[in-house]
Amino acid sequence: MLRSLKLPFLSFLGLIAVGLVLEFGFSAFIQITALFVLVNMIMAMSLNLVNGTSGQFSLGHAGFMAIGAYVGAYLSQHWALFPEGLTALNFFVYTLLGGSLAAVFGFLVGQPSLRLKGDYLAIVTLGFGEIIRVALLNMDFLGGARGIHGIPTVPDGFGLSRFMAQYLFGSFWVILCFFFLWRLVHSNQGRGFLSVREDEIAAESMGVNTTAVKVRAFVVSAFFAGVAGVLSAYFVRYINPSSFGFLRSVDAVIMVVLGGMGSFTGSIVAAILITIMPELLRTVQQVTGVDLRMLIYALALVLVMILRPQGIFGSKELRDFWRKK
Amino acid sequence: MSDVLLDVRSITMQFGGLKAVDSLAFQIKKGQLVGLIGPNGAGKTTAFNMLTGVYRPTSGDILFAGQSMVGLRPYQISRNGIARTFQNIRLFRELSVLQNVLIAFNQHVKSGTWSAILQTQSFLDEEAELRSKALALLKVFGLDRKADEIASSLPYGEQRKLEIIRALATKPKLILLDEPAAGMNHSETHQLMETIAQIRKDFDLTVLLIEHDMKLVMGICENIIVLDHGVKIEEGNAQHVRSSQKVIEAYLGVEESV
Amino acid sequence: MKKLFFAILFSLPLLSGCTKSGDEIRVGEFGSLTGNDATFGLSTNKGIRLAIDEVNEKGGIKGKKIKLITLDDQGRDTEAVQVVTRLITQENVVAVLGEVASSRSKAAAPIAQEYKIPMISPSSTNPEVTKIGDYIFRVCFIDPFQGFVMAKFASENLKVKKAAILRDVKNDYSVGLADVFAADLKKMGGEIIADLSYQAGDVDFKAQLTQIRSKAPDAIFIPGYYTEVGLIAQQARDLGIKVPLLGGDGWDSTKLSEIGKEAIDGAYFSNHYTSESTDPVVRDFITRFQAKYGDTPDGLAAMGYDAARILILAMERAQEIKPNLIRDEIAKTKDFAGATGKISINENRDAVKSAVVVQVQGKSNKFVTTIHP
Amino acid sequence: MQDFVQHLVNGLSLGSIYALIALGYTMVYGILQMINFAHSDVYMVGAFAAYYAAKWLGIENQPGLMSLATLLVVSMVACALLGLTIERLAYRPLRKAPKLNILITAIGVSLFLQYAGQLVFGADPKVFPEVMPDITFFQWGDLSLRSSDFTVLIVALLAMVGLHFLIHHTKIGRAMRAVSQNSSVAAMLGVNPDRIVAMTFVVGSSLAGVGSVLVGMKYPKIEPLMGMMIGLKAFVAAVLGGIGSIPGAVLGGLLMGLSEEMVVAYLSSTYRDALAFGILIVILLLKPAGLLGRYQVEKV
Repeated sequence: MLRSLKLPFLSFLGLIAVGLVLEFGFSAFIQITALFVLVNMIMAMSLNLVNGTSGQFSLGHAGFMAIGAYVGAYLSQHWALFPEGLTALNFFVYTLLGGSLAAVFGFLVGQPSLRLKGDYLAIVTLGFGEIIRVALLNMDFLGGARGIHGIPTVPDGFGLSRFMAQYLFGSFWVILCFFFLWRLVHSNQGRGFLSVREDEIAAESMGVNTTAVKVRAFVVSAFFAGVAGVLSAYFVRYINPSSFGFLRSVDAVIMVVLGGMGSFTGSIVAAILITIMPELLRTVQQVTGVDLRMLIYALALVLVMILRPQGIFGSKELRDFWRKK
Repeated sequence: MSDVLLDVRSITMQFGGLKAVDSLAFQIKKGQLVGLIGPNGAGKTTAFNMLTGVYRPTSGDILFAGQSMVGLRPYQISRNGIARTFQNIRLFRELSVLQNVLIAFNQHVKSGTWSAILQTQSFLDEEAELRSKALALLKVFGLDRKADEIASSLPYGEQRKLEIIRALATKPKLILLDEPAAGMNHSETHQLMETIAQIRKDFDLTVLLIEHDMKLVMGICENIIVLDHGVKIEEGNAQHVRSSQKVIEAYLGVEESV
Repeated sequence: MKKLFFAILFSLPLLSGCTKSGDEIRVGEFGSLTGNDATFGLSTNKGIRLAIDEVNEKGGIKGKKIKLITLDDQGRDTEAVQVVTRLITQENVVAVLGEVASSRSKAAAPIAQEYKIPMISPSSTNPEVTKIGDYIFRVCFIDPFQGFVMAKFASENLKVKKAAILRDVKNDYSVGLADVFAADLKKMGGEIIADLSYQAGDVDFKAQLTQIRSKAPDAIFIPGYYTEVGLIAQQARDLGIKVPLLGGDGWDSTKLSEIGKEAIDGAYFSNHYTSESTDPVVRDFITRFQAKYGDTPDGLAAMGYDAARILILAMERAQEIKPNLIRDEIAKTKDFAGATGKISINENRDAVKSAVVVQVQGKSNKFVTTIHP
Repeated sequence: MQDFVQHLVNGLSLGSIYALIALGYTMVYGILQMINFAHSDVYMVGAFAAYYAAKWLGIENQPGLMSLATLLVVSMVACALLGLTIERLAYRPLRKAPKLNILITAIGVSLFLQYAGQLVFGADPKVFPEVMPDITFFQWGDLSLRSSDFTVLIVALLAMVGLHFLIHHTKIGRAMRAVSQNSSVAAMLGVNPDRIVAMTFVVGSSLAGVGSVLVGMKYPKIEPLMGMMIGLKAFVAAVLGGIGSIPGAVLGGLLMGLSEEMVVAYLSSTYRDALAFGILIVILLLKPAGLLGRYQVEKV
């Protein structure tokens, strides 16, 4: 039990070290970018479980994110489980609940995956994302188009700056997400996901309940997408339905594809790249005068698909490169 | 009749106006090696698909160890103890040889999700045990040295073998082999047939074998069922089938048309 | 491998951060230069650039040129947060101009407030925006005022009893304005007999309009942007709807009549000024804008211009170019004669200015009446 | 009653636009089994091509058949060329790749066109030239029927018949069907699959060109992102009718238009956009092949 926490704990320490460097060596802009990197890491890893490991296809992940974000935002303004002094704990509860509601929707969206494959499923999930967005636009108690602003954020304290508090909170969930998914995928459950991706009919005849496996993939994935949503609500501190549009889902897909379908470390690296690349490209913009970032982004997507369709890592993980060397 | 393992009661499969299999009935006793033969398009694979739950028979019933299998999903049937291979190999192509076998073990795994997430001792022990079991099984077929290779990189004959190993790994009572010798030359086929006879003994199995070349099965099958146009035209031992006029006609008819 | 990425991540922004220098005044602008709202962001940007270029041509402020750093937020909230943080902590700007959309202003304002950098929004009309803190200003109307103006105009000048609303549900500006209009008209004894919605980007509104037609209202209030209103007007006319169409300052663009053609003629909307205006400031602005860009400014460009002008004047008045001093001077703005009318900043840091109601007549808008706050 | 008929006309008129664009999706899907996500952006480029052509030729204010024909040709040629280019550069290298890679590429191409459009054409909306005078030819009380409501419908039906003829009764159509069934076998029979696929894109994209001019006439506001929503809905319409089925696309389009109209008329305008996707999900769950399509079961 304790031993099983060793690696996560060490990784957490590693992230804390990075956080300290950011805290003392870098501007708030780099810091907020780092926070978004954390959110996108969770987003990419969670989508990877569906699109990469299980071979399903979701183009509506922003919808799960939206659900998480709205739950997290709404609860933090209206409800507290723990009294003053322990407010930080409340945020863990909100995040869990946000993820859970997203997981419920993941269960619902998982149902079509039982009957549909490939691009049909992609379109259905896209439709789901749009439905969520339109529904949120029409919900007055959630602010409609006005969104929710002034969302509280993870409280600082114990000598931590606000950035550090947010960063630690985010890192906690990143570690949780990574190790949860990693261990899930490297267990018999994970082999179930893989078998569904490779050949559903063969998987069924080997005794794999493909229905359950697919729904489970969607539920787990939606949970973490919801968590990513909650985190983004606490980091941006303002949400509205348009924040979770189609492009947000595409972002996540791009991260998974770029990192390599099925590679979790690949997703992480891609999340870092995709989050900071647009910021780096701003420097280009200052030279050219026009904003070419999205153009480059779109072009990169097509080129990756043509030149290296398996993504940076393919289905390999970072440690596989290690071993070879 | 307690030694009847599989009791197929008049199953029919209708696709639109076409009856692919028509009122097929037969029994397989425990421990038997049975051949299902017939010319191409006779309905052999359709029959397999009904037995394994891929198709639901339009009518009729399938009893396995006394229980009805009709309406169960393929994975449930697999868990009841029927395993199969596929005519057009269906391995998990991008996974390693070892993983292919491990997936087949899945239905017998005891550890739950949470023990995997928490990496409990029992989970780690079970994983290690599964791994050594899988390697042992691969060793029987001499594939243990290729355990970490990607399944699709194996030569054709070994892919066929791996499919059989994978089916065995589900610990079946009955194994259905769909043209296991397809694409093999004569000596390979011969070797394979011997292996099949061998595993039947070693794993205490009942085997149902599809083959469209009847000469192959004659040597090893105790009972042979002949299908033509979805209908059972003959059943019996090799001697009996070989001399049956109907069987000769069915095969000759096909050869003429080819 | 990871380390390499981090190395790249950190080195580039640092490089750009090094360019900071003492002989220029750095002013930041954030807006949607690409994405769904790009057309509004680009208009605003033109107005702002005009104002900055003008002052630089005259030698800048206190001998220093203004360097405008414009960053694109793609119309996304998260980007807005990132971009404003970048402007403030990386580019070291002394003030921020932006955004058009209230949503993104609301996302970004807390950051400006936290770092005590004054931020002026040219056209975010949602009341909440400036409530975020004492460093947040705006130069446009707020929804309650503009909604009141049109309700008053409808009820008093047009004698409207029964009105229909067609709102853009995707746009908080439109939703806010519609809510206020509905509430105020009811207070004035009117009635809302239909309240329907569309989403920005739609092209077909006949379903809603047919529905509205069946209720036979005296007027239809459409508080959206010109991009859709032109089409709405045309389709309303196709359906034989002849009652007046009413709108807000989002209508202000020459594109309105180009798209709507004669169908939009006779419609009324509230605005900051009219292009008919004889006010030399306004005339001057329009001439210079046309000279620079070759097209007629729309309302957003004019407000971008005014926001930048108010900031420039505040910097000129300030003892030193320091964010807190600039803030104080912006707050003192009184009777500034801008392209969008006479602006004073009140204690809520909102612009107090009178609204005009104009009537669309071909390419020009005819002045109808002025309504004071 | 008048209102109901009016809603009916509105719905058909809107639906015919969906139908016209859906034909392009279904055409490419039928032959290649790929969702050409960029189709709606090709349509956008077609509209701008016509816009600039009209400006350049000075016929923006000369409504008439001549102008209409000119702009249709310009737009069709522009779209066909663009479609060809996209196929050649982006899709052909992926002919053998997994479906999802192709879908992702298509999304990439779509984003590329949208953002390139914003840079090249500018983000502000442009006013489409008046090509044909729009007349009210029937008036009964409140009910008014306009020519533009029916032009698109008629063109969509003509295109449907034309495509059906092309695919089922011409040599090239036979080759297309052969490629769609099995491209390697088709190649052995002397059909050049690359050429056929290119042809498919030419035809599909020209349809987008026709659509763009007709829609431009009806809704004279064009902008770089104009294809996004209408494209998605047209795609849903194609799926609804049974993707790959030519009459299905038209049926699906009309049904989509009608149901959107009726939702606004008799339920609520706020959920109009959710409706399209709601229908999609329900249809796919109940009848994955769509109304007129055939669903292929994987062979074991």
